[in-house]
Amino acid sequence: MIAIALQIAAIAIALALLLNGWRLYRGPALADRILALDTMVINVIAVIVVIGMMGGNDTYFEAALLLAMVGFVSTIAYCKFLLRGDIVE
Amino acid sequence: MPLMLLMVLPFAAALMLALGARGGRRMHVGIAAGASAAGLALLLLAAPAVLAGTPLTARIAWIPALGLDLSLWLDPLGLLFAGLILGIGLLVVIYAQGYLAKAEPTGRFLSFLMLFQGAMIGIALSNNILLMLIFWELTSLSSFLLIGFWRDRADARQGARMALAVTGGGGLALIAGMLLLGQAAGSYELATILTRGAVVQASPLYPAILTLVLLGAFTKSAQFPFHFWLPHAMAAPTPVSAYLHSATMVKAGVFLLARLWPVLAGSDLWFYLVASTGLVTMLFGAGVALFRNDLKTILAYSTISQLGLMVMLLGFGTPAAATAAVFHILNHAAFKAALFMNAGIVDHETGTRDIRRLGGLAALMPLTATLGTLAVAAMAGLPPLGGFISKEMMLEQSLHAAQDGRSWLVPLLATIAATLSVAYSLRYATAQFFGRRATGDVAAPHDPGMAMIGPSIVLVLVALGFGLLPMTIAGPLVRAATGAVIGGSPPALDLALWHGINPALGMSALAVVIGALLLWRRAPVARWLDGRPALDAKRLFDGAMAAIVARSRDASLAIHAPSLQRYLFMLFAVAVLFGIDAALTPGGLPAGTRATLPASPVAVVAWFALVVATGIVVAMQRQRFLALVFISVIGLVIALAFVHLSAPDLALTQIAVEVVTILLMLLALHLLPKVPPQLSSLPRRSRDALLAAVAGIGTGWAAWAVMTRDLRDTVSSFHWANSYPGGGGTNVVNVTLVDFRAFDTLGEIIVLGIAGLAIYALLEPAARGTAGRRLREWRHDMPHSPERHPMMFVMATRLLLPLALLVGLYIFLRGHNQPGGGFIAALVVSIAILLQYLASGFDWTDDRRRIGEHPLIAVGVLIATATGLGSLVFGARFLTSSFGYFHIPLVGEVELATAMFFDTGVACVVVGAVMMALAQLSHVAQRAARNRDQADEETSA
Amino acid sequence: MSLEFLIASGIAVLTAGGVYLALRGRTFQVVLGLTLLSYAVNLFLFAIGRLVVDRPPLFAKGVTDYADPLPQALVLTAIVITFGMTALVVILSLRSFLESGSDQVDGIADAVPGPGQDRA
Amino acid sequence: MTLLDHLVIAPVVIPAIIAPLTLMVMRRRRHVGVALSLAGCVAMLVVALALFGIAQDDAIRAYPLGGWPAPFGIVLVLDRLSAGMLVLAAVLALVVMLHAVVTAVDRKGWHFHPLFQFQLLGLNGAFLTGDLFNLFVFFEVLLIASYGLMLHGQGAARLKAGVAYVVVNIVGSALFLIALGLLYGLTGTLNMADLGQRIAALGAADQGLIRLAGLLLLAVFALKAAVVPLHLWLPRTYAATAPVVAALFAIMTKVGVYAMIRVVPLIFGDAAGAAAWVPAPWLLPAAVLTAIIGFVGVLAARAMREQAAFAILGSTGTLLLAVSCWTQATTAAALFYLVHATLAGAALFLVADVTLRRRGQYGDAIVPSPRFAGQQATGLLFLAATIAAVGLPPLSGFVAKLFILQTSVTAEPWALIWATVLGTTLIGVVGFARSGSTLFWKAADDADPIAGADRSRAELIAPATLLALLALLTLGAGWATAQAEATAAQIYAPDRYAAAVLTEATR
Amino acid sequence: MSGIVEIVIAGLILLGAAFVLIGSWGLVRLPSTMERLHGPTKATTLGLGGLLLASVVFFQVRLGVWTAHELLISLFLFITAPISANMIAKVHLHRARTGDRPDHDGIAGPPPRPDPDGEGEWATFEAPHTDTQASIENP
Amino acid sequence: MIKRLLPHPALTAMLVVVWLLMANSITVGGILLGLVFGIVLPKFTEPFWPDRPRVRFRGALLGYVGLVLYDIVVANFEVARLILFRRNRDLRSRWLVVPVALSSPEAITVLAATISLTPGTVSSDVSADGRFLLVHALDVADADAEIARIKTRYEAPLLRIFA
Ligand code: NA
Ligand code: NA
Repeated sequence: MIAIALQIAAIAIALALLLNGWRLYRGPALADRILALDTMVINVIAVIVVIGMMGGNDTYFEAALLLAMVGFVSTIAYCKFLLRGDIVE
Repeated sequence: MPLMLLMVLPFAAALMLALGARGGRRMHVGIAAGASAAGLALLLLAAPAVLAGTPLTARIAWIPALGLDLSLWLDPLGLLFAGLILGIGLLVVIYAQGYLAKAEPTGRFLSFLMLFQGAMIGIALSNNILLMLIFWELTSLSSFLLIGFWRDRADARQGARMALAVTGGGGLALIAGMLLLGQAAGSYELATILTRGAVVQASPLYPAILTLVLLGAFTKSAQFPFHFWLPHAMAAPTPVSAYLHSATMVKAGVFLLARLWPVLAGSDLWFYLVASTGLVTMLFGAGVALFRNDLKTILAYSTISQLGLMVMLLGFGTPAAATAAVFHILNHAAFKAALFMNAGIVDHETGTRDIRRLGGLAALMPLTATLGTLAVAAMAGLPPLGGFISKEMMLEQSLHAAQDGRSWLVPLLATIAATLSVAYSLRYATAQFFGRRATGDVAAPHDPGMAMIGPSIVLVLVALGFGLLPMTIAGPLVRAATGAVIGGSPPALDLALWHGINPALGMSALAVVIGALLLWRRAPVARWLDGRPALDAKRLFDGAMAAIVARSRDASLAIHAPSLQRYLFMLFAVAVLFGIDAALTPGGLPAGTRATLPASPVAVVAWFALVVATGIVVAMQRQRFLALVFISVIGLVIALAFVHLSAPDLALTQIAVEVVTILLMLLALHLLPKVPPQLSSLPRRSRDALLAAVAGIGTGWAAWAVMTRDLRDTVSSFHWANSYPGGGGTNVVNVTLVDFRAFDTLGEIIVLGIAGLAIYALLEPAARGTAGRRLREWRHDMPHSPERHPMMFVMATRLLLPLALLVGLYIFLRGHNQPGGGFIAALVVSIAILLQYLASGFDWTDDRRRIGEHPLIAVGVLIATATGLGSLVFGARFLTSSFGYFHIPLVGEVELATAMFFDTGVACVVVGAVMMALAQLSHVAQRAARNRDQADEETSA
Repeated sequence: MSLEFLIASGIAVLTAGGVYLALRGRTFQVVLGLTLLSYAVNLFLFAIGRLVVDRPPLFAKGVTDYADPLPQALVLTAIVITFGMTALVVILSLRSFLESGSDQVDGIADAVPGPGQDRA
Repeated sequence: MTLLDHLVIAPVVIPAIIAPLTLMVMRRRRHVGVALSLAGCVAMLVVALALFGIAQDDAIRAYPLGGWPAPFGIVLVLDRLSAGMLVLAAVLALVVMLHAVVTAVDRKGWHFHPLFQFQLLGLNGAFLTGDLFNLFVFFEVLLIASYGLMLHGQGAARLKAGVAYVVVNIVGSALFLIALGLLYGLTGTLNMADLGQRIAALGAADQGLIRLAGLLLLAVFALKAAVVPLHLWLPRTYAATAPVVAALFAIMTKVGVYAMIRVVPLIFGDAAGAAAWVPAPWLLPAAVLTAIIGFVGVLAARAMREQAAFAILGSTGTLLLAVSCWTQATTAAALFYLVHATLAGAALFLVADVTLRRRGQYGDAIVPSPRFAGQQATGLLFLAATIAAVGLPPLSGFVAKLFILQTSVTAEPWALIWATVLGTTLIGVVGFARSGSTLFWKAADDADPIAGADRSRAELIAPATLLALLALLTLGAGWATAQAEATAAQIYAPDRYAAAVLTEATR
Repeated sequence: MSGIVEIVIAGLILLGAAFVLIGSWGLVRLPSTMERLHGPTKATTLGLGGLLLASVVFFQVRLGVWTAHELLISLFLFITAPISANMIAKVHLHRARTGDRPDHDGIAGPPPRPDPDGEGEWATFEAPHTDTQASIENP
Repeated sequence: MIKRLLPHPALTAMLVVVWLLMANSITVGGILLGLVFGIVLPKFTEPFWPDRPRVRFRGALLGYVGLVLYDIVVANFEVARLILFRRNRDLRSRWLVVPVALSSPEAITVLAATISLTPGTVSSDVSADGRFLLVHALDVADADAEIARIKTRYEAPLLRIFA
């Protein structure tokens, strides 16, 4: 049952990634694209968690944690760039 | 040993002169003359034995691998040449003392002259043809320096360059010829080679050898059509001309022909190549000499003609002709050196060398005129001078050649050449010394002092002696030298002015009579010639050279356009070409048969995202910000791939590096154009796209081919098995990095450290100079929000910083056993600090930092290296790791590994380098902003 | 579709994109191209260890099926080195732009500098 | 395990310690930093000479780092070739460093000394390593250090040229990694000796891929060596950088050649199937073109540094003509020429540097200038350096060219090789005669006098030293050629290398 | 593994996945930038939260280890997600007002002034007053 | 002394907990190490967090966290419904200007974060004078009621915590 749920979840997240990709591609505003990228990172974290459960392997946890941290930093950096040009004042 | 001393003397003198260049003129002349005289004395001491048939030899092993030894010998031919070189050298040195103005740097001049003398002596004494090549090239070089001695004069520089180009080029051909000769003869030892004439002439290489050697000899001896450099070498100071162009350098070619006569002469090819070249040169040189007006130029063409004569004689390939050649070498050396000195004296006294502006000097300079006239008589081949005897011998040999079945043109043309030489010789003397009085620029020229005139006296006396007492003065030497030339016993020698009435005497007389007539009727021809556009070899040569240089420059500039695109295109094209080459090997690049893994929907979607994102990056490359966003997507997909494909360490690294890279690019993009215009044309883009597609498909296919092959036993099974027991860690990747292949990692962190240093060096001065000005003039190209530090972000960062640092520590500590390690931890820490920079700005954050980047990098490298060295203390190899498990009460089992120290070094360097790059870059932006604000204030105020 | 195909074709696309961008005339595009190229190379180097799912090279007794750790270590080294190189080239490009006012590297924008114009 | 056994790591460890120390000391106590850096150079020379002495017994010594036996760990290998290259690098480095300090070039920018030391670390590591991936790593070390040094002092032209130099080498590194990947993917090893053995055992299906790997490696090495058409980066890079740095770079192109000489006989020797002597068909035509383009560039150059850069290119061509024959004899000749060409190229750049300083606003442009201080002495040095660069007697270039010509006569295309060597020599002679007579003979006395020129005599020391070394090399050519022959003999006995590396004691 | 626990895990997985999907669906279908911002920042919190909770239980049950570290990811996201949303909203506000091709204001229209009576503006449009809470400007 | 050793006791506690969560096991060694880091890191990062506000622990904070978590879950379903079933033209999306009584930036940030975390509302900006929050609401019928709800449900407890 869990395996099936994981399969479904994987497909759902894959779909979500596709949707993110669509928004990223379409924009139209740069804010939309950054948002889409940020969401994509969150969804990739979800994928990693699912992959971890699928393989019964918790070694990927750090990757997810790091992704959470780093996704934030890049989102901020993109935003700061659009707001101020100079990301480090 | 006397040979070695003989060899070393001139070089030692050259060195002394160079070192003592600031010394007095007397000292200089003393050294040079002393060296020459000492050499001459050595030679005279050795002469009896050599002439009696026992050559002196000396050998010092030098380069056995090349068959090149310092092997010298002194045989009669060498004796003859060395005698000329030293004897005339001595006279020239004495003459130069009088000739050179007080202000001239005699030290340098004589140093070059002695260098040249040494090189010539080397040629004469070499018993190894490779050694001879060395001296041969040295004569080219030193004559370049001597001809160009008056460096301020354009004609001197050009003359020197031309001489170097022609004789140097010939020298290179000679190198090839000599090497082939050595190959064919099986030895580079001259004495050995001389005994292998039959072997060499039977070799298929013989024509090539002969052609190449002759190229060397003919260029050096100014044979037609390589003669043109010689007249322009007359830009040299007259002592140089007297030395190089009478007795020594130009004779080196003749010497070479004589030297190799036993090996190369005798064939038809030899005759046709050598004799005809000599004949044509003799004729041509004499003809031109008649119509030149510069004293030294006339002498130069005369020299060309006389050299042609000698070459022709050697080309006949008979012992008798060789005898004539040898005797003429002596004669020519004597009278031509005297004549050059004479021309120098006239030039010196009258201030001109133009024969048309001179006349009747006999009255003003009787001694000079007498000596000049006598020397000219020798040149014209008039009795009772030595020149007469050798000229007659030449005519006789030309006749013999015809009788031996060669063309009758030979004696005919030889006679014509003799006639012409009579004509130009007579003109040379009469126009200067007799007739209407004209004295050039000087009112009352007079005979010079003994230093200048003395050497001429000696030379003219010798020339007279060659005519009056030939057998006494020259006989033994000529006989022995001829023997050496032909490599056997010489024919009976009978040098005398009078051999009775014979065809040669008739030809000689005819030449004198017609020559005189020719001179009488010369004027109309000269006028006619003046009207013709002269075929000026110098202009041709200069023109050709200029054209070659210009074309070379165009080609070089065209090839080396400063286009990175071209560099990269070539590199990619070569790689693609190599790919095609590999695909064309038998069997090609087949895929393997290994079972593949099924792709999950997520994998397909991720792949799709990667492909699309790459496409967008390429398509939207000019929308730079957007391109960066899509680069992030690609990085994300790759990180996901690493997670999916069992590479957690890689995923962590990829994720962390990615964000740092993006930050870096954003920082740079701030100061770059955001949406630059399109550059390349459509065909160009299509070409690049095609290349890119091929490269992509090739790389992808190679990856596919490898992935579908079964894995062989890799060395990594050892790593797997030894990771825990031998390396003390279960994360095999990490143990590989800090243990099995720690040396790689040491190199890798050094790369990072260097990057940090280089970046600092790049950016530190960026606020000054041109870049600084541009930064000051920098204007924002996007509208900016006035808010520098958004509150929520700053607040969150205060919590995130310690949290992220904790995560970094965690990843560091567990790296040996679980995914993580020093590098990733350091990146996490760097990102945490960078976040603080982003939130609170450079100044605020930098003020609160405790450790600078420089010490971090330095300490990191030191820690890593010191850890490696630590193992030496325990007698183990560099970078040997050690670990142990310790039981600590309450805490339990704790592992301590030296690899941790190493990893600490890694982490220090990584933090240092990353922070260096980003902080410095952001600082430049900071300074730009600050400068802008200042500028704004100034304008508004 | 196999994972191998996805990876191989991904390498192909990244390489092609990288090569194309590297051949553009401005530094920033070139840097983007280098980035794509380094992704491709890293994937390539990783892939030659063959693909394995869910077997990270974390040693455990008795396990014989694991992803080849060596290519992973090599890729790590390569990533680090590439990062250093990228950082340098990004900053160098910027620096060159600031100094000369042009970010073109196709040689067209630069007048051919006269000999000896720049001195150490 | 005596300390002497560990000596082989010293060429890497010394700069790894000196560089960070100078980095830390430099800001506060400059002279201490400079002294450290010089001491490091001296120490490296001493160590290199000691290693050279050790290698004289003809044994090949492997040093397994971390105690992990080959092919599992990384080994350093001390043989005649690596020892010789170490000595060459150390000699050059010391002279160049001396010149940099004397002329205060090291003060023109940041971090000259640490970068210089790291550069040596990269070179030494590359010469010593017996592991192909480790070779890549050290290539990167020496490259990135060279980027830093190349940009030292900066200026628009240098930065622009620097971008191209860096980027093209980064792409080269990418190719290197692909080649490495292919090799590991097919053989499962990275150790060079092991690679040779495993490639010999590969089946028919793998031949094409191995050939591809070999060719890509060749491309990478050819890029470093600046072989036509991968040479385009060199003239601009070398001409734009500080001459003293360019002088050090004289050995950089030789690293590419070293790698070819090291890798090809060892990995792609007779047993390598379709990849046997894989560069052979490509290298000769490329070498011919390199020599021609190089010396034509010498003829066409408009500035001394440009001319020196092209001379280095030309010498690489000549060198590769010998290498491309792939026989033991020609390799010996190549090695001798390599030593000569490195020192000669460096000398040329140092002379250019001296001239540049003395001619003030006229720089090193090949145009007439008014008389400048020390024109005589500089001209003499230039003469000697050019004699060396084109290979005329009495300096070692002539001996080296004779060696190349003699040994290549057994090769199939000997006539082409001879024609190229001799023809390009002539072009070089003419080119240098032109520039030399313009620079040192011709005087534009009507022009404005030279402003702001240097006139220290100390700066003549380094170029004179290099030229003196060349003279020594000529005098000792018998010994040196014998060394080259012994080295070539080792190179062409890959089995001995493999035996020494793969059976070294484990930890 | 007992059935109920398994059901709980599966449920959590499906719940999480559903919210992940819904969030992304919102990102695509909502009409303008500000509305789209609500999709992911909300749904992914619960979406990822569900998955992470499932993971905690899963590994507890499957491997018998208490792998609570998944919660850290949630902690991290709880701290960072509002900041990301805030910054993206700022970008929207900024570009909607000043962009060279201004972004569409969306159905909520341009933002009202903070204080209908006062002079003040939002921090994105006006530098925060240095003496107030909104200012994190450096002293 | 304690003050100097533990400049941020709350932060120290949090770090120890996070450490234990990461280490995935509760051992004496782990706790000790966590404590070391929990003390060292705040000390090390102290300069980066100047003027930290006083925080009252006890139940208030825990209660607040629980409340927010509950609201998040509920609101998630609410927003999911909106996304799935509400037509775009029916969406009552609007801006809310929330006056803020909190004084420290930390407190305002927590409030704003809370608003953003509970689906349906996003804190978008702060006024330049720091007295108003700009909140975007996805679907709000009565703006004033929503503002009032935010103030009473979230700001009031925060005022007590950050006293
Ligand atoms: Na590494
Ligand atoms: Na790289």
